[in-house]
Parts: sequence; C-alpha cells; structure tokens
Amino acid sequence: MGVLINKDTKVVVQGITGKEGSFHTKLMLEYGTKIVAGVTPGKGGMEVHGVPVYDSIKDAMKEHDIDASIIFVPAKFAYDAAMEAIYNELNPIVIITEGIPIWTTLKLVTEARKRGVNIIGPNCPGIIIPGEIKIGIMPGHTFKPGNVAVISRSGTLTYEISKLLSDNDLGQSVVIGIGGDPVKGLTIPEALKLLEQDPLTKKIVIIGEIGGVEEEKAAELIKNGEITKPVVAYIAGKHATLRTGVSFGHAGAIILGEMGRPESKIRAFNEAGVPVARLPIEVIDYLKQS
Amino acid sequence: MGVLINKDTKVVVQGITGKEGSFHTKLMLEYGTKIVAGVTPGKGGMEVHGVPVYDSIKDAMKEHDIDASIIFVPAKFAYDAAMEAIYNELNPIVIITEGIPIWTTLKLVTEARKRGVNIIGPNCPGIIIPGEIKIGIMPGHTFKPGNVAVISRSGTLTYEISKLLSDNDLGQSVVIGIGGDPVKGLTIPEALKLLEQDPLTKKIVIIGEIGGVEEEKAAELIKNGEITKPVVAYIAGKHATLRTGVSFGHAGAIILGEMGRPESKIRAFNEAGVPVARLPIEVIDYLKQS
Amino acid sequence: MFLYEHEGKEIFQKYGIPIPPNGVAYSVEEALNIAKKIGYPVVIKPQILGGRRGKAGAIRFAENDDELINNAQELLSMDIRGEKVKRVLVEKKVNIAHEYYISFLMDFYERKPIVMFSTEGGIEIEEVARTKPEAISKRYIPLEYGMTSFIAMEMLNDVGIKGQEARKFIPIFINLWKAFSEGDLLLAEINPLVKTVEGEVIAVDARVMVDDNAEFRQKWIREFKERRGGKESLEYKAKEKGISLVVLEGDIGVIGNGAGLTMATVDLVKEFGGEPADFLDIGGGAGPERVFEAIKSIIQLPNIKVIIMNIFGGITRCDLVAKGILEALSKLDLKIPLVVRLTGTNEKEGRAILEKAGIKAYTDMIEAVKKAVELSKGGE
Amino acid sequence: MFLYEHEGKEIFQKYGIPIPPNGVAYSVEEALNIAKKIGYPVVIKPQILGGRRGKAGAIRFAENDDELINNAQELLSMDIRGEKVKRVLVEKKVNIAHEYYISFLMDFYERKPIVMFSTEGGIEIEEVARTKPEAISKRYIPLEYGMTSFIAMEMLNDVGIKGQEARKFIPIFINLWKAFSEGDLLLAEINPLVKTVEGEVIAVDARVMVDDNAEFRQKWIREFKERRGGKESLEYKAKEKGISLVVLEGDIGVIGNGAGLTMATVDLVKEFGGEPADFLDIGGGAGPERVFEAIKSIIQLPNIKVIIMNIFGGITRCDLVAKGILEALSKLDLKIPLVVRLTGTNEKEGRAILEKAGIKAYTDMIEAVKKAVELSKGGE
Repeated sequence: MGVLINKDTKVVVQGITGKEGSFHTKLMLEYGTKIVAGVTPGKGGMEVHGVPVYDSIKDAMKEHDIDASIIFVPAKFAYDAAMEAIYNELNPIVIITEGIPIWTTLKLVTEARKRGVNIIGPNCPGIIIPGEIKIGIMPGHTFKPGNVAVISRSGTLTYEISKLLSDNDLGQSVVIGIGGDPVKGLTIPEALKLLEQDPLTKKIVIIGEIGGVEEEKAAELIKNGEITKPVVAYIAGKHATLRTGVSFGHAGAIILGEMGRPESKIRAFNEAGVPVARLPIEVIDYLKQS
Repeated sequence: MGVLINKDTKVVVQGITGKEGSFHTKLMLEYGTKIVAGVTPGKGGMEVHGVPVYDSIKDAMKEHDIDASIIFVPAKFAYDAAMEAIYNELNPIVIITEGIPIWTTLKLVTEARKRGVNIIGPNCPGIIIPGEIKIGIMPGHTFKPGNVAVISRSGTLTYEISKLLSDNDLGQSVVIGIGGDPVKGLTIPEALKLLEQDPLTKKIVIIGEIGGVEEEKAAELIKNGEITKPVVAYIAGKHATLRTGVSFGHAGAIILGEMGRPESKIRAFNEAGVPVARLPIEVIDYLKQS
Repeated sequence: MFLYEHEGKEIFQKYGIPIPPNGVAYSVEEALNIAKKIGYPVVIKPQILGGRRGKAGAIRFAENDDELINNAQELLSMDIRGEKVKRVLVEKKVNIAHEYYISFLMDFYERKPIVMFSTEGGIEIEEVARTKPEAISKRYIPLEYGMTSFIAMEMLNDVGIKGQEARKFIPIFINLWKAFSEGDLLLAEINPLVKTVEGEVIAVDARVMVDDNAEFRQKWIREFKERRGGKESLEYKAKEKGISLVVLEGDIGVIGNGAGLTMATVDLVKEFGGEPADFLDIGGGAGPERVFEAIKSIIQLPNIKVIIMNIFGGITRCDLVAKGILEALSKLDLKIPLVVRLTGTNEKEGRAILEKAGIKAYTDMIEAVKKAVELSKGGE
Repeated sequence: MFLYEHEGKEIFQKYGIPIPPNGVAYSVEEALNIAKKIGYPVVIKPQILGGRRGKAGAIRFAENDDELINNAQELLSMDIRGEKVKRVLVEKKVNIAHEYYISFLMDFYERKPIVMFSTEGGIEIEEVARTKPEAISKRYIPLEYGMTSFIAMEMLNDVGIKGQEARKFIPIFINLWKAFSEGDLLLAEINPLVKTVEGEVIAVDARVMVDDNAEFRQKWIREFKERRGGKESLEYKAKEKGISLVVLEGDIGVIGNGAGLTMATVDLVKEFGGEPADFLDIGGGAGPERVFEAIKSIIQLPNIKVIIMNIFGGITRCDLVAKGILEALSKLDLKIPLVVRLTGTNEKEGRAILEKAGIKAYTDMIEAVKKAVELSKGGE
C-alpha cells in the first residue's frame, strides 16, 4: 500500500558516486529505504555504503529487481540519466537535480507519459512515506506517520509545515515534494487524484507558490467534486509580484503575463471551498477544523 | 468496396499547379477520379482544370470533404507536404515524388503509422482500380477491370505486365505501385494482407526487384498460410548483382550485404509454393495454371 | 531572464528575421552618431525590461538632429516604473502598412510549446483576445516535428491571409521557431510584426525570455549577462556563488534557504508591516562561504536597516550556517542588526556556535520576522 | 553511393572520431611525401569501392622509403576484382591492442536505424555473427531521441566492456551516430575500431554509404563526386541530365524507361545469352533531349556492339522518344545498330516518326532483346 511507492519499493540511485548522491544514499538507507543498486557510467564495480555500483541500469537489472529511481546527476547529464530510467520503465523516477533546462524537462516528461511512467521533480525534495520509505533528500526526523498528505512545490517550506504538522500530532500518510520548476513530472492536480484514491490519506495540504496554474487547476478538480477529501492550502510568494519577469530562485516563480498571480490562486481555492492559510501555523488550525 | 480506395474516394492533389501535378490531374479527372481540390501553398484562389486550389489542406477541407491525397511536389518540399496530409489524417496518401531522402521517408512513415494512415510510395506510380478510380500516373488504357491484383515495386514494368494481363483477358481488381524506394509506406507483405481480405481479388501478382527483404517477408506470410489466394511472382534485376553498392536507378536496388539478392527471393517464393516467372509472359501462364 | 529589446533583436537577426537598421546608445552623442549612420527618420526607444513604454510616452521619433538630441536627452534621464533608462535603441523608422503579432511561448502546464499569430498587432494580445478573438490563431507545436510551414499556412489562412501574401509570413514562423527551440527560449514575441508599405515583413519589437538554466549550452546567455551592468550585476555576482538574489525596494534584508521558505519569509515581512529589501535564497546544502557571501551581498543594498535570516536545515546543516554567520560578523563591518532563525539538521551544534559568540537564534520563524520588522522601524 | 575509405574518414574526422594521421596519394612520389610527413611505420591501402582488400593481399606495410616505394608502386598498378587502383591511402600504423567493430545502418524493412557493436573486429561481421554471436550487441535506435550514451553503455556492458574502459567508447557511438543521422548516411561502419596499446580508440577503416537523394541538403556529396574522376564520371554526367546510368562489363548497350523495366531488359539480355554493357534508365517523362543524351552516353562505352532501347510509354510519350532517336541518328556518328522497342502512350505517332526515317520498331520486348543479342554476336 502507498501512493506511488511503499516499503518494499526497490530503488536505484543514479549518480550514487557523487557527493550528494552518496550522502543521501546513506541517509535513505538509514531511513530504511531499499536501495539495491547505484549507477554511475564508468564507475561500474565500485561500492557506495555497501551498495553495488553499475555502469547502466540495464546492467544493474541483470542482478537486481529494481522498481524506482532517484537521480542526483548534474543538470548537464540529467537528460541522459532520466532517459535511461524512462527506457527501463522505472516508476516513479525522482529527479532531485536542479537547474535542468525547461526544454530538456519537456522532452523527458513527454517521453515518460508515452511510457506510462511517473516523474517526480525535477528540482524537488522527493517523496516520503513517514516511517516506511524515503526516496528523497528531506530530513527524515521532521516527519511522523499519520493520515495527512502533503503536496508541495517548495522544499524547505515543506519541512517547515511538516514539522508544524508533526509537532501538532498531525502525522503524514505521504509527503510529495513535486518540485519548483515550471515544467515538471507529477503536478498538483495529478497528485491530488492519486491521494483521493489512497485509503491512508484522510486530509490533504497543498503548499503552492506564485507562478503557473497548477493551483488553479487543482481548485477546479475540488470544485468539480473529483476530490472529496478536505484540502487546506498555503501559497508562498503572495508579495512577490513586485517585479514581474524575474526568476525567484525557482523558475517556477516566473510570472508570465497575468497567469499565476497569488490572488488568482487564492480566489480559485476560496471558490472551491479550500481555506488558504495566511501564516504557516494557520494550516494546523484549518486542518483541525476540517 | 475496394482496396484502400473506391470510386467515391475524394482526392486532393498536392502540388497541383506544377507541370506534373497539373498534367496528371487532367488525366485522373478523365479517368473518373473525384479530384475535389488542389493545394499549392501561395497559390490559393487559382483553378487548375476546373479544380479549385487552396494554400493548405485545412483551408481546402473547410469547403470540401477530402479522403485521400496524391503528392507531386518536388523532393525538397515533400516532407512538408506529406506531413500536412498526415496531420490532416488523409488516407491513403500517394507520394509520386521521386528523390526523397531515405531519412525523410523514415520520419514520414513513422508518423503515418502512429496516426494509422497509409502511405503509398514515395517514388511510385500510385494505385488504380481499373474502370473506377486512378490515384496515380499510370497510363489508364493499359488496365482492365477483373480479379487479378498486382503489387509492384516497379513503374513501367507494372505497365508491361498489366498490359500482358489485359491482352490475355486477365483483368485487374486493383494495381498498387508501391514504389521503388528502399524505405516506403505500404510494403508487399502489408499489401498482400489487404488483398487477402478483398473479395474482388482472386489471384495476386507480385512484381519484385532485387534489394530489400519484402519479397522474402511476403513468401513467409504465404508459407504460414496467412495468404491463401494464389500468388505469382516476377523478380526484376536477376542479373544485376554484378556490382554491389551501386544504385540501380531505384535506391531500392541497392544491395546491402547478403540481403536482397535475387536468388534469396526466388528461393523463398519457391519454398512458399509461389511460381517465379523467368520472362514477363510466363506470369500469364502461371496465372492461368493456378 | 528577460532580454532587452536590442538583445532580442540580435537573436532575431542571427536567425534570419528581418529587423530595421539600428544601434544602441548610452549617451546622446552615441545616439546622434547612430542616427546619422542609418539616416532619418528614426525611432528612439528606451531599453528597459518592463513593458508598456508606449503608454509611458517613452517612444519618441526624430526627423533631424535637433529632435534626436532633445528626445534622447529626455529618455536617457527617465525612470519608467522604477527602472532607470540607461540606454536607448535608435532605429530606422519603417513605413507601416499593417501591424501583426506573433509569439512562441511555452505552456508550462500543458508542457507544450505554443504559437500565436494575430492580424491585430501593436496592441496587447490580451486586449485582442478580449475584443477580437477571431483575429488570433493559436496552435500547439508537436515536439517531435516542430514548426512546419504548413502549420504556419493553416494559421495564416485561419485569420484570412491567403496566397502569395501568406507566403511572406512563413519564414518568420519558421525562423522564430528555430530561435525559440534552439535557443532555449521560453518566450519569443514580436509585437508589432510590421508589413511595410514596400511589402517587407519586419520585426519592429522583440520581447524574449530565455531559460537561465540553459547557460551551460547557450554560451551567449553568459555573454549577454556580462555585457549588462548596474543593478543586475549584484544579482549576477550572487548567482556566480550559487546564490539566488532578487533586489526589491524595502529596508529589511531577507535571507532564506529554499525558494519557498524564502518567499514565505518575504510574505511574512509584508504581513507584519515591513518592507523586504530583497529575496535571497542561499540554495540547498549551503556551506559557510555561501552564508558569508549572502550577508556580504545584502549589506551592499542602499536602504538596508536589518537582516532576517531564516534557515530550516534539511540538506543544509545549521552548524555550517552558524559558522558562516560568525565569519561574516568578524570580517564584514556589519552596522545593522542580524536576526537569525535556525532549526533543523544539526540545530543544537549551530545554536551552540552562535551562543558562544553571544548571538541568540530564534526557533520560530514568526517571532523572528516580527522582531526584524520591529527593528526596521527603529524598535529595539 | 559508397564512399572511398579516405572520404569516409574525412567525415569521421569532421564529427570528432579519431583517425590515424594520413594522406591520399595518386603517385609513388606523393605517397613518399606523405610517409615522410607522418613518419614510419605506415600502412598503404588501395582506395577502391569494393571490400576485402586484405584477402586480395592489397594492404601493405612500410618501415622505410624503399618498402614504401615498392609497395606503393605495386598497389598503384593493381586491379582488384575489376576495379583499377588509382590512389592509395598512406596512413600511420597504429599499435593495436585490440580490434572492435561498430556500425550504424538503416534497416529498410523495419524502417529504423540500427547500431551494432562487437568485441571481434577486423573480420567480417557476418562471420562473427555465425561463429560468436555473443560478441555482438545490436540495438534499434529510437528515431525521436537518437543515440544516447546510456544505450551505448548498455551495449558495451552486454559484451563485457565495463567501467572506465567502457567510457572510452561512448564518444565513438555518439559521434558516429551524429555523422550517420546528420549526414544522410545509410551505412557508417568502422571495422576495425582499434584500441591502441596507448589506450586510444581510433577508426582504422571506414565504410560509408550516403543517400544520393540527399544531395540537395548535403552539399559535400556533390563536392566528393566532383573530386572523383574516371569511370564514375560518365555516370555522374548522365545523372546531371536526369539519367540513371550504371556501367557494366558487356557489349550490349541497354536503355529503358523506369528502373524495373530497364532491369528486366538487362535480365532478358542475359537470359538470351548476351552481355549487358550498362543499365541506363532515362527516367519518367523523358523528352527528346534525354533520349539523345542517353544514346550519346552509351556509345562512349568501350566494347559496345549494339544498343537495345526498351520503352513502355506511360508518362513518357513515344513520339518524343522517337524524336530523340532521330536527333541522335543525325547528330551522332552512330557506328552500331540500334534496336528499338516502342509501345504505350502516343505509340502510333512515335512509330510514324521512326518509319519515315526507315527505322522499324518492335512492339514485343522479347523479340527486340533477342534481335539485339543476335546482333552482338555478329548476326544480321
């Protein structure tokens, strides 16, 4: 059981020999994630924290069952790494790498959809089912098992709000950091649909940001009745419309024309009956009320 | 009724304002083909032999029902013209143009298959149902209605053998000139499968050539029992293996390695019980015997 | 990153899209030289990143030297919606027969490139969409095959442009698509696209946005950045250090780790009545150097009164952040208060380091932000 | 069109595939100069379009000037399976540690490009396929995305090449794919691909076939053709006139319209005991000029005794063909008999034209071919 992954999901780490890849492999192993293999082209035969390294996923699959992948390779090589995971139909593929050009992500996501594979990210903290499995880079101790699902476009803000949840006895069924890039794999609406089906999830928190239309599309689903579970939202960047056309760290915060302004998102959520927290702590209040 | 087309098929001529396009539009109209529109980008508003000309297929389709296309544009522009027909899901698309690079045809055929559209050609004489409709450039008077189907990789050789058939009271249910290029839309095996289903076709003539493996694949189908109608074959270029690696007019006659040698084709047909005529006239004898 | 009109036109020219003869001037003298070279009449346009120059009365014409000098002088001392005009584009005036609109942009949600064409150029496309939607043709571009001339022709036909007339526009579609798709652009807009009295089709404006992440394969992005000066350069230098900085107009310096958390901090500052001076994200996994560089950047901002640093350690380790803070305090002449909120990975170690140096770190971000706002207003 | 080894290597070099230092020599003197420049030891290889030079004992080595002169002299006077050697490639000898094989080719039937790699190079791949199939890795390349380094790595892993060793080969896969897909190639084969004792990966041979139809977008094809001389040039000149000509070795000149019909004519000539001197297809819709040029080309062949012209008018009109024949008869000094078979579109008009000039045209192609064979053997 679980959304996209569960405690038995077997994971390959692409870019395992790099600094980030190696460090987080250790943390994921400590969290209990079944990391069965690593891949770094040219480093086949090595070991990282006891995990055997291969040159290619195909070579790793000769020795191991592999379900999912997490990618740490630098942006320049991310296309090839992700394409390799897609071709081998790993699912989900969590892309941690930041700085991947949008045209590259576009091609990756298009191919992944053709093959029915889920990409989480890029430029995301990954996915965690507290107490079971972590395919990502979030600080594990911040999360507690429970029945509130969190979908977030932000990294640290996810930890901030998840910590508030944990501190207030609101454990999490799953936390999905879908990433801050404007073009990405799993989107808020798609994640909502998965969570609606998840028996372990009772309530949902959406952590949105300025830019894009995911929040508006999500509100539409809720308004239509496709999502029936209670939803609470927080939108970061409410006061960031000061200068349009400037990247706010995440390219996701780019405001193209009128779309994606925070007022538009807040209005859409309100019309769908979703309370939007002004301060992070208000998320807790709204959840308790719902 | 009919293979791929019938007397009610409505046709657009792409490249209608060119010398070849205009000339054959006239001949096709005389044969009774329903040419409802022509397309030449930039010549929208003209008329050719009474057929209205448009800038784009989409513009033509605002005024007319269109089923199929025949393409006469020069090789340099053939990609765009064929892609336009594919996007508008015309079917079949007959590409008369010769000299299209193989990499271009590859892309066209790949896209056509994705969309479930049949391409006949390129570098082909087209398709004719004698007495009903001609979407092609073959001399109409050479053909007679009947129940022998002809599939041919050659142009003039098709006329030669069809004339022999007509002169010997063996009329044709359909004649498909699939064209001489090594990469093409409809292949001999695919055409065979269509003809097997065609109630008007009783016997089939295959006019093959050296190069490629279509004849071998066709023989396989016959041997498997997937094709049950009597088949007679003729292979051109039996003595053309003298110098490998030289284009014999049709790039289709390129002999790459061991594949596609005439002996291989003749052997395959013989093993499938298909008689292979040594002289064109023997096709008649074998048909009469079958 | 948005490009200046003249930068966008450089790209257009590289891809074979006709533009009027022009030149960039940083002074009245330069403007005069360009005008003499290309010949009157000319248009003088301030080069700013915001739009709506026309509405601001900032597009000027000159028939002779006197008019040019007056207008260039005026424009070069202008400030348009907070953006100082440092350079103008002096461009040959074209004889407009009709104004059109064309753009390629990325539909992030549908994950597809889109092309729009309209017979109504020179005004904002949103307005055309509202008042005359039939004058706009819009299509998604299939990624596998890109822009083809038949799609262009279909779009032109749809808005009533046919035959030989239509053919004139096709190279613009094809070449602008090439610029867009090969150049890692996210927006490539020509408004107006002008048909001249002489029958040519020319790009008279250029609004182009490029994906900064593509710098590793689009070498020109760096060149453009290096050519630019001024306000951007602080942000540019920060980026070189792996720091994402956007300068705003207030007096409270905001530093955070992660874009979302940093944005939330900016929001909270406003929420409690303060004015953020910037948005600065030190990124994931920052070490002491990046923290030091962040503080160093912020204290260079003109009106800065206080800094709020909001850190939630994940990949980022609190002890390393604390070390960076100490380094800044010892090496920089910090004349303003620094409010620190520190929690997450290695929090204990981080606090210990700061306490030794006599710095109290908050755990709760609301409290920390409130304190910073208070300090910015002269409180204690 | 197949390329000579040295032409193929030019393309490889353009795409960043390492090749040994080399030069093409048309004479012993040139060969000597090249060898002096690149330094001994060298390999001397005849440049011919057919394969199997090794088996013909035509690959030579030289350690010094004397050996070079002897071998170059011998090779430049050789005739390998009917192909005269006009030039040799003088190339630095590499220190072979191991020989591999790589090729990209087009699978026409599956309509997909395919890549093959083998650890057994230097011998024919068909032989490896027979004797040691596990040493070959083979993959279709997805058209939308092309060759990627992970596919290369998978293939290398599959034949037992791993780690850092495998990485050395990846640029060859990527660059050869680029050459193949950007250059409209139908075959790009390196056999052997050599790993040197020094650890480099180098293309020691090149077998490349290009699609002639792509000449309009691959300008180098024309350049290569123009640089070539000799036997090809007659075929090349014919192609310029829209005529497809392949020179064979017999004495009966064959002219037809359409490749299939022309091939069938060649077949019939052989069937009835004759020897075709060529394959000449005047193409579809030929007018008098092309017919004239066709006859003009054929009479330049060395052993020609008779011409059989087989025309089935479709798009091609018999009257225009007849006019071309008359023109040839009047302007060319035709010392050999011309047998004409003419049927199809405008047959009556065509026959009338020929009859006026006293030429009898056959209707049946068998009869015509039989007559031509008879004439070639000295019959009347």
